[in-house]
Amino acid sequence: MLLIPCPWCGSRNQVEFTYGGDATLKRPPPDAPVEAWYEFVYLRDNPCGPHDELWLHSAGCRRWLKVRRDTRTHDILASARPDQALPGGEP
Amino acid sequence: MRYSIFSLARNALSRHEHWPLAWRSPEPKRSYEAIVVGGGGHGLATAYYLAKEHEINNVAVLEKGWLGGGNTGRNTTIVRSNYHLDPNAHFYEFSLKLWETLSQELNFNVMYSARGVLNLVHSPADMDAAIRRGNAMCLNGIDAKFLSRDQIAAWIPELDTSSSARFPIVGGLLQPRGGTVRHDAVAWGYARAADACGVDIIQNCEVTGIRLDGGAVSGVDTTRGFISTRKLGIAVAGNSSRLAAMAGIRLPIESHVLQAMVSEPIKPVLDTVVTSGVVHFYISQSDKGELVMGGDLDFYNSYAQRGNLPALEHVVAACLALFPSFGRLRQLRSWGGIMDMTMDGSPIIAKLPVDGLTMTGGWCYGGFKATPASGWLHAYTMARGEPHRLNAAFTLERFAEGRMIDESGTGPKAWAH
Amino acid sequence: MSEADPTTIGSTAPGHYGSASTALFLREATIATAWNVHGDAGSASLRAEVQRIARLVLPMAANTTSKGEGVTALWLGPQSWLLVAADAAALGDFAGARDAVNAAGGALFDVSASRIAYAVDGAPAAAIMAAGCPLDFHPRHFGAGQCRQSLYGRVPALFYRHREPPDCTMLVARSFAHDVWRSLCTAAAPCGYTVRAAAPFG
Amino acid sequence: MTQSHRLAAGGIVDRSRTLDFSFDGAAYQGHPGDMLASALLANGVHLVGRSFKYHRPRGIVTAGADEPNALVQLARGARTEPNTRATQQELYQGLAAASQNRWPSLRFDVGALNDVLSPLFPAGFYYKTFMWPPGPRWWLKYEHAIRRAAGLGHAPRNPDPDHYQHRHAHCDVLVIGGGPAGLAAAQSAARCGARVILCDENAAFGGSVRGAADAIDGAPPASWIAACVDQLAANGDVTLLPRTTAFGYYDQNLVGLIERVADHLPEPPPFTPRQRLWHVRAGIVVLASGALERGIAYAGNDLPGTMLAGAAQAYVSRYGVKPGTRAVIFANNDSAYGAALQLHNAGVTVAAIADARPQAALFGDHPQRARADGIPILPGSAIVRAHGRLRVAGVDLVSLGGGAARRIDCDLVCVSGGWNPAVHLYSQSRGKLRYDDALATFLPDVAPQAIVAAGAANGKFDLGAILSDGHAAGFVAAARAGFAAPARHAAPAADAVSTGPLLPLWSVPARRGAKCFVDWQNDVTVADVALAAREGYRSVEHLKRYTTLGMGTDQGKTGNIVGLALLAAELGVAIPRVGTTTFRPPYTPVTLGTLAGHEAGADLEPTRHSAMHDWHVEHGARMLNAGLWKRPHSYPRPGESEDDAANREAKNVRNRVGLVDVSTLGKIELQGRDVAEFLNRVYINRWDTLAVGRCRYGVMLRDDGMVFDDGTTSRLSATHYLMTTTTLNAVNVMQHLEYLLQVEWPELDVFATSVTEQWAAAALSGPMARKVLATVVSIDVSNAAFPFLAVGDCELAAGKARIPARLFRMSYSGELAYEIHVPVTHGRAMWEAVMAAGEPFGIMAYGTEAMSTLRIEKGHVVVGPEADGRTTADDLGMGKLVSSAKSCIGKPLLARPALTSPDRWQLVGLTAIDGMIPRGGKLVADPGQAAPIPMLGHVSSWCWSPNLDASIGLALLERGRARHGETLWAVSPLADARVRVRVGPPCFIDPEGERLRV
Ligand SMILES: Cc1cc2nc3c(=O)[nH]c(=O)nc-3n(C[C@H](O)[C@H](O)[C@H](O)COP(=O)(O)OP(=O)(O)OC[C@H]3O[C@@H](n4cnc5c(N)ncnc54)[C@H](O)[C@@H]3O)c2cc1C
Ligand SMILES: NC(=O)c1ccc[n+]([C@@H]2O[C@H](COP(=O)([O-])OP(=O)(O)OC[C@H]3O[C@@H](n4cnc5c(N)ncnc54)[C@H](O)[C@@H]3O)[C@@H](O)[C@H]2O)c1
Ligand SMILES: Cc1cc2nc3c(=O)[nH]c(=O)nc-3n(C[C@H](O)[C@H](O)[C@H](O)COP(=O)(O)O)c2cc1C
Ligand SMILES: [Zn+2]
Repeated sequence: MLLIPCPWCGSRNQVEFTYGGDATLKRPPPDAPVEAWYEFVYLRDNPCGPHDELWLHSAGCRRWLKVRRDTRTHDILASARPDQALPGGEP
Repeated sequence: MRYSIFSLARNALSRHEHWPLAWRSPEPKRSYEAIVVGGGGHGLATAYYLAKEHEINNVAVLEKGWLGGGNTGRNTTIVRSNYHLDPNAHFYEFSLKLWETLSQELNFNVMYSARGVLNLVHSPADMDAAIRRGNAMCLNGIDAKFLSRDQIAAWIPELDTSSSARFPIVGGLLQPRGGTVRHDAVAWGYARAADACGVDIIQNCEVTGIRLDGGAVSGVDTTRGFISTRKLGIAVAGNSSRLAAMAGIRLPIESHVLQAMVSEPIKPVLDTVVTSGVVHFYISQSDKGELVMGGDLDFYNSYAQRGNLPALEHVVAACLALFPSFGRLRQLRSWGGIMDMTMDGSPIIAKLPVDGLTMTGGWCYGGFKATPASGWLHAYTMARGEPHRLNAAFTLERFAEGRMIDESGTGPKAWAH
Repeated sequence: MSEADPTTIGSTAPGHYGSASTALFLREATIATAWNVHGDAGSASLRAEVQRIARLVLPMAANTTSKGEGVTALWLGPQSWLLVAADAAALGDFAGARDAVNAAGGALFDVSASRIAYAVDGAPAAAIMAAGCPLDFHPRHFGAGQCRQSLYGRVPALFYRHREPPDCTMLVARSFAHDVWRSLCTAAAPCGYTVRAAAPFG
Repeated sequence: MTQSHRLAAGGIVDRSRTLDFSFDGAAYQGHPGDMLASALLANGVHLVGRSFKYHRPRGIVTAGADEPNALVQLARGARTEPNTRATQQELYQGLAAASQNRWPSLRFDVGALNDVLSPLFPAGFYYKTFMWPPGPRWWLKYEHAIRRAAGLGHAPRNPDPDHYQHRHAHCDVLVIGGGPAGLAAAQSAARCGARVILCDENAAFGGSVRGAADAIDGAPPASWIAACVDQLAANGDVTLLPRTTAFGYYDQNLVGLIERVADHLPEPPPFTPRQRLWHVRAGIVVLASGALERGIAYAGNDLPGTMLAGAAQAYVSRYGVKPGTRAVIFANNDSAYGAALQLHNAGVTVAAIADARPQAALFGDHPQRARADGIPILPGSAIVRAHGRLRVAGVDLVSLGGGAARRIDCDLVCVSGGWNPAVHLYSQSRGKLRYDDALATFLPDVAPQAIVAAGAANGKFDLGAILSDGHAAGFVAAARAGFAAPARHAAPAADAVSTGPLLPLWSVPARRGAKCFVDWQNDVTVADVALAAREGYRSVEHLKRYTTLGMGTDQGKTGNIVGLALLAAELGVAIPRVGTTTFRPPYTPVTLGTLAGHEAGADLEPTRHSAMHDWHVEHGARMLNAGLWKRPHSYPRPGESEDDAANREAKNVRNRVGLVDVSTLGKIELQGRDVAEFLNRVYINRWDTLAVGRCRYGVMLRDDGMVFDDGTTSRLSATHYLMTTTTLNAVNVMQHLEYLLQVEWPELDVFATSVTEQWAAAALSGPMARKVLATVVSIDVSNAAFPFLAVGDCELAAGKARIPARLFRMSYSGELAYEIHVPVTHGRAMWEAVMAAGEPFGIMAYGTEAMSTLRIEKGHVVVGPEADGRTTADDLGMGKLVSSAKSCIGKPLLARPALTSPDRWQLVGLTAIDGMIPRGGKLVADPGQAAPIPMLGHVSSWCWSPNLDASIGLALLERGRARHGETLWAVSPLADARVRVRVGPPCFIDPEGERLRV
């Protein structure tokens, strides 16, 4: 059972959180070409290894956070506020 | 040697010392006309139908581990074709038809057990949707029946059909021809049959790179060296994204862990497959006597083939909500598999935007039942360089074009399908 | 009788339930007013405005609380606090306060009726909490004056310790109250518990 | 009946009390402290079951979790339970057990025919046959017979009467296993001040030294154990959990424990859960789970009376039971000599110790002592075959150097093939194992999670070494959890014992056709392993699946390593090359009840009640699920059907007035300078034009352009808005908004909070609505003062009380209507006040069914049936709402070709021409064709309209808007129904909306 370090509340049990998927996606501007939107909405790197992802601390502080987690092992490598970079930058 | 009761009896006399290898373990050749990556059911079936239907026998299946060790060897074995949307209905029905004769086709008993798949319905809204789907099945020529709560109660007395249940059962949609198939037998049966057609099945051979030459496939790098080919088919389930990335392609797929479990073996208590979309649960009893059950994903990207307790506990809670008498049975083993979850919940069986490259994947929870049809259509697409009518809709381009095949209507949230 | 009798375990009427021992006490802690403040913790004008309205300093550290006259402020998140008063007079008129907080760049939501609070006290309190909640209730980790949000069973819950452990108060959304109370009681039944009459929060 | 094999003294059983129990109907006695297995052995009972496949007679093999054979059905009425390990089931007064997988009786089992026919049933035989005649129907028949022969015990048929609990726990150090290593580890970790949890699957701590004769710190182990346990129990930061098995090791050191709270009793005491599941989040884990003994495969090694040597020793020392009278020991290591000595001292004749090792290896202390005690030792020899039918009667011994077999009579065979550390949880933690040649087993190597192994689990088999290993592990663990060691404490000490080396031996060659068992439970033999290898099932995972080796309830605790060693030999590779199969949870099987815990039956999910819930129930409402909520479907009167009730209610709304509980709608308040801009971005329509005191309907899309949710948003003040969402999407919309505000557009000055729980809400609709309302609210509700889409605060009179309320003039029914919101605590008072005020006007409460009828009559779409996740706003006839003046979520991808195609399915209304529109109907042009019949669309919602006296529906239809006026068929093959329907616009009543604006 994952133990997720909320940047605000501290480490908490996975059951307090809701998964939000890939955190590296950049929302295109509204007038971006439809291809850019297609990529944003549908395509994923889906890495086997460190994955930067969003979680909502839904039963806690109700903040979204970024978590870097290894998808091979479920080891949690770092977490950060959404506006902060995870240590070491993008994977 | 053909398998039959006679060969079994003959071999019994010689203490089973003369059974041949079910498949060879050849060294990889330097080049093949076609290569299939992934020695699961889909890859092996692809290779078999390439040889059988399209006379392409110079084929290798490359498997990074042991054949059948992926999702083929770890799923809950349910087969059915009870879909609402036309492309899915036609595709899965084609698959079910292939299952019906597969043991004879492969001369390997895959134990297709047409014991029925019953989807429980728990509310009036649920009932509307189930009947709509059942009607679509009938109009598509697929068997379907609607059972009332009383009929279900009489048939499966262990089910809690009372109105005090948290999600009371109000009826159920039954596909009588649905059922189960012995998972391992599918991998082994296809492997043996493909091997007999001359296909080289190469285990412990991981594909680590795809080489392109002028926008077309020229071969693969593997842990056992470079192997050249001009036709490369990917059938690696949860690893689809990794293989596609080797050819520079991003997919609308995320890999997620799905757990399943078995109880200790008991004498027969459940003669059909029971599923419930509302409590996210499905169960059947294997021929050995274990109750085989599963439910929802763990809901985070994973390649780990292992999950965590919350998802499992919820599966069990759902089980006991439906079957209150199972509380004293015990879980014997639980495990996980890596699902290739697409953004609309339907598969991709198609040419990829690199010449000579195709894939069959994006199976989400449900690719085991697709195995024969997926292999058949993937082989067709590889051999002919174009899709068959039955997989024409399962393209990669459908997302860009807005032609999603979204059975649950969940939208582009891979893990929610 | 081996089964918890469903008609008594889960009753809200004062009295003793479950096994014979009397080490655990449950009651409702009544709330008159609860306002949810949102805003930038760094904003001096927001803090000042809240101080004016609630006569307390908002707790800035995660999982902590602060107290004023008849009002308790609980940290809910980096931009969110809950002001709780047992007496309606402790906090004044909502619309005026909201406008003032809005003017200071924050937000104020009236959630007075949203949550019900249950106070749990007695030696087994931590074990009863641990039956449903994944938090660590050890006094080293969750002391007096601290609060945390988590779950009880599957229901979101806010836990608060007014005093030294074992005391603990749990706030849950009202629509779940019936269910949560019943599961608290079921968890408490093996050790026996006494339901006391409702008393004000604090 | 006397306990024929009970020793006069020794062990941890309480001879002062006897317990009555029965097995297969025969009455026996045992003592407190006994396991069912020890009590059976005390009565001379070895034959306890039949094997899975060949139905061979089987006895008790082990004394613990590794038991493959002694599985019984506990018969306790609804508390019956299959496959219980007799070796771990504590005896209680009145326990009734029965053997399994036999018919008609254990001694005479017809299924044993399988054993005779076994040449036809090698591993995987079923893959090779049962394929004729072709067609699925035949396999179903074969399968029917196969299934009845398979399986072990019987599932209970009645609901489980017990309840189960979960418990979360946190500790610095979790010690798994309370043997000498675990106790020493717990003690040293606790001394450092760490919070410690110590669990052991047994009722008493002490592990394998319970009842043993060795000395710890110069005293009998029992007194050391007692002192240790007392000391730990006195420490407030130590939790001792006996009868508790660590079954699963998950991520970030979450370990699942199962505590058998009441399984040692006939039934749980009042209020007490039967079992409890602990979720322990441990700083670090000390795995002191000991070691499990393994067998050696030889012909007939499964005859009852055959045991692992350590088990025989345990029955003597722990339970004071003599498992036989004349024993032969077969071993390849020193540990079995301990068993031999113990048996000898207990008065069992040890006829011989057949030791596979040469004389030169037998220099250890125990072999020397055995020799001194006059026990015959046969170095370099092995059992080749056991004789007997339902119990071993003798064995044939051979010298491994060659020569003739020699028969020795015996009623007990004790085997030791060596020991395997119980590394299951280490491996589950993702720890790597390494193969140790000297011990011929896999040992813990390195682990990425915080876990250390100690004692026998760490490959230490000498008591002194085990104690110091445990002691040190406790300090190491505490230190890694951040607790400094106090002044050094000495480890508990035991006398050093010298031991000779082990000689790996997995099987003894047998005559062709003789069965040498590797996996007792699943009847996997040495020949099966060879067959798998021969046929190409050469990965250890293929071996497992082809032969079912290790797939039984014991998960191969005794046999797996033998199987993989034999496979290695077949393939001519080293054992580590073959490797182990994957260790998975649970360590021993866990009841489903415990995994579910409190979330059983009606508590599967929590239930949400609105403030008016009790009123609805009191007034005869039939309650239905809506997400987690319960909502009234309708309020049938005595003698009235639900449908009739709903029709009556719907008609009453159109003709008079009705009240419906809409508290479950999601409500989100938004405050801040940028709310209008934010709404512009999340809704398809415009919001910067909404005035204070007004509300507006809005539609949200997902990023892919499909309709996500709809509802109204009101402007309460310049900076304060209230959004409503559908009941089912309330949580999703809130998360979506929070995501956008926190991740995508943090620059927007908007704060959002859910107030669903704050407000109870009711919709009052019908031509009389204003009249009713006017009598209870404090403000002027005339059309002029409070026009359509107005919002305002007011007070509502409920008896003498004045309730603060918020009023909205909006309509879902299409009638003149208001929504009244009051704080939840006043919900019921408000409801009752409005019902009372409405009485003179003929008010009726109405439920969701009438609400649905009313909205279908009006052609309002619902998320689910119409907005089914595949429809765009345009499909639903709301294309015009999509503002061209701005962008919004989902708009960019609407430009994709398939979303603008004229062939899309569009919302239409249907009216039945003859008959009733069938539920879930599909729309076809010609129902008479042969399948597959092309489907043009489907009925999304349908009802009998009591106001139109017609069967109507909404539908999604290909090119629907171009088909108004056409006639199609709505068909339901499931119901054998087909009806002609006329296609038209979706709104059936008052399309201009005059009634709601009056
Ligand atoms: C718990 C669970 C329950 C399920 N239940 C059902 C069910 O009831 N019904 C149903 O229809 N479906 C079910 N499924 C889904 C189904 O199992 C899969 O969709 C299906 O088995 C996929 O088959 P496959 O051959 O594509 O993949 P796999 O069997 O996974 O085969 C892919 C193979 O590719 C290999 N591979 C990967 N990468 C490489 C590489 N780089 N080089 C070489 N080889 C590689 C893998 O080792 C693997 O053996 C379930 C899945 C799981 C996990
Ligand atoms: N002579 C030999 O070769 C040999 C071999 C093995 C063991 N031994 C003896 O065994 C003892 C080893 O001491 P130890 O403390 O390492 O082991 P132990 O066997 O004494 O204690 C381990 C304890 O852990 C329990 N346990 C195992 N898995 C568990 C789980 N998952 N959850 C809960 N409990 C679990 C066991 O029931 C047991 O009580 C010594 O007395 C040693 O002499 C000797
Ligand atoms: C349908 C099915 C039935 C199974 N039955 C058993 C069983 O009876 N006993 C058992 O130990 N494992 C059983 N398993 C689980 C396997 O042992 C194994 O856990 C699973 O195939 C995943 O492989 P892995 O655990 O080696 O990763 C079963 C698996 C499936 C898919
Ligand atoms: Zn948080």
